[in-house]
Amino acid sequence: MNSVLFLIVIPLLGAFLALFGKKANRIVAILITAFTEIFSIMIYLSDKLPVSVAIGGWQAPYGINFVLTPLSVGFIVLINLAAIISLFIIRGEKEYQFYSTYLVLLAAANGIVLTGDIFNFYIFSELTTFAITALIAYPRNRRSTGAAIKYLILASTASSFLLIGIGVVYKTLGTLNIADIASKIDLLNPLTLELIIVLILTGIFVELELFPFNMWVPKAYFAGTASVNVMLHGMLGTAGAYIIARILLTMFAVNGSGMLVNANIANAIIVIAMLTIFVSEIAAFNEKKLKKVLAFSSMGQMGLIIFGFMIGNEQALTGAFYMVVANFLAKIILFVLTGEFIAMTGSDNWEDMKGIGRKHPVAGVSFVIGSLSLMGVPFFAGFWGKLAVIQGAMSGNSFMITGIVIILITAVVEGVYFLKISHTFFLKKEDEKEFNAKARIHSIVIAAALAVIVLAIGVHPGLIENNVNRATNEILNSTSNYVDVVFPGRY
Amino acid sequence: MKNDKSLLLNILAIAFLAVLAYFIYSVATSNDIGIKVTDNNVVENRVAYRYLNKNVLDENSKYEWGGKAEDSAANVVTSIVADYRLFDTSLEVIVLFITVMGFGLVIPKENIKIKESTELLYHWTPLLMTYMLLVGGYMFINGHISPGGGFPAGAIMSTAILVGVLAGKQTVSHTTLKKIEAIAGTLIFSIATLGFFLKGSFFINFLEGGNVGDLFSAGLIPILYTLVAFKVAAELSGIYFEFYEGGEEHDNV
Amino acid sequence: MTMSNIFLISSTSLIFIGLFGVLTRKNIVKILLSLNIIETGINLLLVAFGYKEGGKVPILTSSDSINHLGNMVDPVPQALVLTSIVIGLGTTAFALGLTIRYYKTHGTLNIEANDEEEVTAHE
Amino acid sequence: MNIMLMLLVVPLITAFLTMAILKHQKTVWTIFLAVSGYLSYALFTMYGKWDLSWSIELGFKMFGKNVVLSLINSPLGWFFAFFASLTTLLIAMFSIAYNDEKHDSKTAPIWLLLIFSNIGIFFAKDWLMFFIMWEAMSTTAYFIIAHGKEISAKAAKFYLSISLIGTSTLLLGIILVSRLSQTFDIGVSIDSLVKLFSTNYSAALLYIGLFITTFLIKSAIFPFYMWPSKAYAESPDDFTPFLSTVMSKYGVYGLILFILPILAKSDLPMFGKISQPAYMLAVLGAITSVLATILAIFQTDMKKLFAYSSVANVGYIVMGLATMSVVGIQGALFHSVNHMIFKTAIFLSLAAVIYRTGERDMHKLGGLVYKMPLTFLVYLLAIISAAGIPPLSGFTSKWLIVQALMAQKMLFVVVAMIFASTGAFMYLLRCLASVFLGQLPDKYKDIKEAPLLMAIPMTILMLLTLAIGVIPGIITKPIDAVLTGMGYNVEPSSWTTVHTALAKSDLNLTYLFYVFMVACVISLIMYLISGKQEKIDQIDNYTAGENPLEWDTTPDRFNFAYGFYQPFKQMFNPMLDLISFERWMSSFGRIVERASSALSLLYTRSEGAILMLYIGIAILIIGGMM
Repeated sequence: MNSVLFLIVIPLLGAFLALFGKKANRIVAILITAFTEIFSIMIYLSDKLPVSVAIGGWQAPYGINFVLTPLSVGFIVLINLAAIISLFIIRGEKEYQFYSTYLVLLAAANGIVLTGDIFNFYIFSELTTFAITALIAYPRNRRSTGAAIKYLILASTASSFLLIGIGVVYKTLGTLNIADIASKIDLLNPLTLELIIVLILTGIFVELELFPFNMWVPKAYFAGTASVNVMLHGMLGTAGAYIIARILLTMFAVNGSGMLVNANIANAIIVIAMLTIFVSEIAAFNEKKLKKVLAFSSMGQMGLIIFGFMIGNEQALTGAFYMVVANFLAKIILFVLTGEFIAMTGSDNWEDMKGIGRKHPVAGVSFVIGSLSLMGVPFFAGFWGKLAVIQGAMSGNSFMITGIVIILITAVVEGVYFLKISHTFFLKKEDEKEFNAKARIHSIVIAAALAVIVLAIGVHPGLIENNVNRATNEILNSTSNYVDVVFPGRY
Repeated sequence: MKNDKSLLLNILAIAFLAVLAYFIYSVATSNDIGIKVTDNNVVENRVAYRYLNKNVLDENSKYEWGGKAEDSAANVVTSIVADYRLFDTSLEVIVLFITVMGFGLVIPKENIKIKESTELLYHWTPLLMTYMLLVGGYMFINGHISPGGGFPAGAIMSTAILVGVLAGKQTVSHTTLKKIEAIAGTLIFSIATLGFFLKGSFFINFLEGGNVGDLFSAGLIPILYTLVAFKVAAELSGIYFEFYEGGEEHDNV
Repeated sequence: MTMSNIFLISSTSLIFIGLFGVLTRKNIVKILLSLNIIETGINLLLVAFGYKEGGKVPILTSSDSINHLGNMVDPVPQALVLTSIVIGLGTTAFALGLTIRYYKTHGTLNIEANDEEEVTAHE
Repeated sequence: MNIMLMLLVVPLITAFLTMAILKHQKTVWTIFLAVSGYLSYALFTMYGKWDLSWSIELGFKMFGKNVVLSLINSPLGWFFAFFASLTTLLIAMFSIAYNDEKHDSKTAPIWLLLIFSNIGIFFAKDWLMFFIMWEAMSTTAYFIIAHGKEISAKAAKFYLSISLIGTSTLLLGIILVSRLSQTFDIGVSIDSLVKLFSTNYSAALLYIGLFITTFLIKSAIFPFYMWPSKAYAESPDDFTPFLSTVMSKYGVYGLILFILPILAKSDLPMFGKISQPAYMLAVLGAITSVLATILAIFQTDMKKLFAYSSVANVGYIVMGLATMSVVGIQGALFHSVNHMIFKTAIFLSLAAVIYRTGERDMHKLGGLVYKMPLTFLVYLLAIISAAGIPPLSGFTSKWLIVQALMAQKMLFVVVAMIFASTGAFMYLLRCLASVFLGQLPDKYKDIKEAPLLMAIPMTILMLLTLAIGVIPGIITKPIDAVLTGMGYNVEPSSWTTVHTALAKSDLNLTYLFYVFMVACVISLIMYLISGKQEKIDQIDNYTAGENPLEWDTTPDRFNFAYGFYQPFKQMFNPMLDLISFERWMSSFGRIVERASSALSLLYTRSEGAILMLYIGIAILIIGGMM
């Protein structure tokens, strides 16, 4: 399984070669991404999982290792899928910097999921930060420059906390390996442990788009082009969901049971998740810029996912993983279509997008399907996640019950704005002018295909049941499924 | 910058720092059981101890000065950076690569004329440059024995080129730098991949190690450091060229 | 007060100063300077974490040094700092490049400048 | 293939099929007619086969076992489903004619989805199926009400927000109840809630309160009585009857399915002869019907008027249910069907008027009896039924409900019911007088009678209401099955006589029919021997020859229909303002909007990004140290 490093090395080699590619860059990027996607699917389907890969021949915890479990490879498959979609919807990005940066982002997103070393994780997360900053800044206008520098400052400040946290971990436990830390976490002094958790969480919450760490999100989504939006959501966001599962629920888990080791912090995170859901859905309600609406909704979904993860029982975890998949698919549909719609109307404002659904009914219906899935309406993938998370939260403490009420209240707000927007596409166009640009068939096909998947999972949740159950099981028994994989025979 | 000093923000900042400070204080003075952050280091419990003893592969192995070891770099920091955790280091290269590329992407392209340098500077620069390049070269070649290594070496070499730029000497062209950068980067990762085909593992030090303390020891480390040094030098020099190279704004502004 | 504590306190102070500056300054360049101060503080902190009273440099200079490996300071934080320095350099370079662009597009270095005044759909 | 499954699959597949051929509007609506015909036929054959069921196991675990979705053919569900599909069939025929180039709403595929969820709701055996279909119904209805029009979208937004509140409470209720019983089965959950009532009264009350809220919202019972006036008025004209007659019954169905058995079986504190929660429900029904009647009287838009009328009628039904007696439930079920029939007739005749004139404001119409006599006749018989005058169907059911209320000695509720019934005359007559009687405006000189395809369903409905009025057994016999299914002991009802709650008040409707026919003949003779009328211009009559345009106003203002019940309006206005739920809703909406703008601004400016980061860290630190 050492060949898994190709997932990192090939994109990076591509990034160097892109300096010289002129017109071929896009094709090369697509080929590389197709390779990583197929390769990761092959790993996922092979029966060699779970396995720990020592890089450079040095065994963990002394060398850096990659841990391939059903969970991590499953996320890799999703991330690469988003990556390949983002390449297909590129519109007019020609310069080599774009492709080079994209390939670095691809490698970093893969690495952030696969790595089993916390410092290596820090480097990968810094790499994603820089890559995302460069991609946001790519249009180089007022909007994107402002968004990029503000994101960079915020992310750097936060990641310095992460670095301090890593330093403290090394100082106290003398190791940097995630599995090693997980198995030694009980030895720590409670307050020192809290210090470590606070420092590391600060570092990762910024990328997780959680309130109040997420001031950059709407700006970044608004400034980025459609393909960058898909990357931000599909690659960074999905990797973020994995990070919670790995860092919070494996590294800081009590006896590998998927419960955060410090119950007070767990409650604080639930409060933060609730705040995120509430703030983002309320903020999206009156927002006129479609991309910002989707950005707010992304934050809200992330809050919901983290809420599910923090509850910690099997039901809620299953729900959270369903939510990850559903949010991943549905939001990509919306971002792909939003890019097309903005290009067609030349306006960011959804109120100007009347008549698109009448002109392109397939696109309009796909958008409706995506938004219904995000709302958690039955027959769409999001429903099962939401149902299971709420069901799981019922058996929790009072924080979690409050969380349910907040989820249900915001569901109303979310439903109103999403359906309001969806319906706008089906209104009659006021002026008889033609649209500025034509919708591209392949974008609509991608959106429609994803919509069909969303529908299929919604009607028959058993389609991904096995995968989700594997993931849930891995989190719930992380000692045998993660630590034992890295250090066979330690327990 | 009218409102550069906002009282409210200052108060909030101090309040936050006070919370943080109190938190750190209570962490430091906590009396609960368990390992505390303020405890003294016990090096034997750490991964570092195995690095120092160079017995990661075989716990009972011992090595001697001038003898063979699993990693024969005399500088233990180097052996960590460029061997045990080589993967991190190669990613560092990518960090530099992407930030410099991002810099080149966002920097406005304007024609900035450099002031004519004085005669003295113009003529003495080559001497200075040669000296600096020599120091840089020494550093990356000896990175595994003494303090130094690819990154500082690259920085010194790029300073040499900067001096050249300031003196008005066009030593290398921007395209050449780009090529060096790409070739060095490709080579680093090709060597990493070569390890997979030779020994079945990426980023493996597959060359015969040599003896601890020798110049020709530590296997791939000097080679990798050389590549890193060239890449860093090319990238950092690229930054200076981005400033002074005029040209068209990119077409999709 | 031991050397170790002096290192820890001074590095924490540096970090605090940086954190204060990042929040209270409006000028992007000043914010970046504050970030660099944090950066330096962290590097010092990491090295201090590996510090040992009377420790030696972790470089094997002679056959004698192999017998005193236990006296050496922890080399891992130093390796980490090496990486952290490079990342800090990258951040600074990239952010300064963005700042130059920011000045061109916004006409100011104030971080509070509105990003959306010239609303142009670029897609 | 299982017939229960077919009921779901046929509308679903045709929905997707019709989406593909949406351009051929007539074909689409013909398919729609065929599907509703098939459903009606299939449901008809299912009568009596109470062991039909269908279930599917999904690969999704809850409570430790895989989730099962199941359908079952129960008498109660059948009763609602059958009459709903019959109504749909008639509306579908009307729709073929109605949806021409000018009135093209393009909603047929979504409507088919709505019918799909409709069947699912009525036959659901477990809560999950019920919820899935319920939410599908809510969202699909939004798209039909909005149907691509800006003004409708605003009304639909109002509907949507209140309806989503309903689904949220339903979801919460379902999760709580199924956690209690560790399964989603509805029957089991009734038992476990009955048990909970004996152990923890307030918790049980909260649980059923959540369900009741949902059902009240969907049936537009006080305090949620406001949304129909907006949603009904702006939805497509041929959809309004479905919305008003079928969709307002979901809540009623839910109450009968879940709330009544619990209230009947639990040991609850009593208030008079019935339990407190049931009395509360009755009072809500009473308030609804009184308020809605008052509001209906003041509407100038005829669709809004009948929207409130629908609300009032559902109020009667809830009152009947709340008596918890056999006669009351019988009356409620009977009135549900009656309401479906006469309200469909009314809305269809109004749709025919709108189809021909394009006008919804009553004071701009008038005298249409001369141009559209059949439509007038349908409307006339329908409102007679609605007003509860024998021998038409509405009388019987109202009679049953009043009897049941009297028998339970619910005095306040009876008074409210009679007040509302009387008030109903006022608004029914207002519309009759303004739209069909009076003088025909000049611009409508050339309009024609409704087309044949519209006339057929309208005539059928007219005959149905007459037939049910004379032979109530058509409805009471299935109701017997329903009541038996619910565990009540009932004697088989006869075809023409209804048994009521009070002694010696049994009613043979054949005699009543004869009496009514005699009265009709007499009034016909009186009409024939009365003198001829003289026609003068309407405006001259009201303004004494002045030209209203000279005073900057329009002639409409002086139509007698404009301020029809002005004095009453002044009387009730202060009260109506006070309890206007709509105002609360919109002020709440404004608050949300303001909060939204503020938050959005925070994110746009974002100079506080670092500050927020620090606040977040502080939350983590303080939260951890607590």
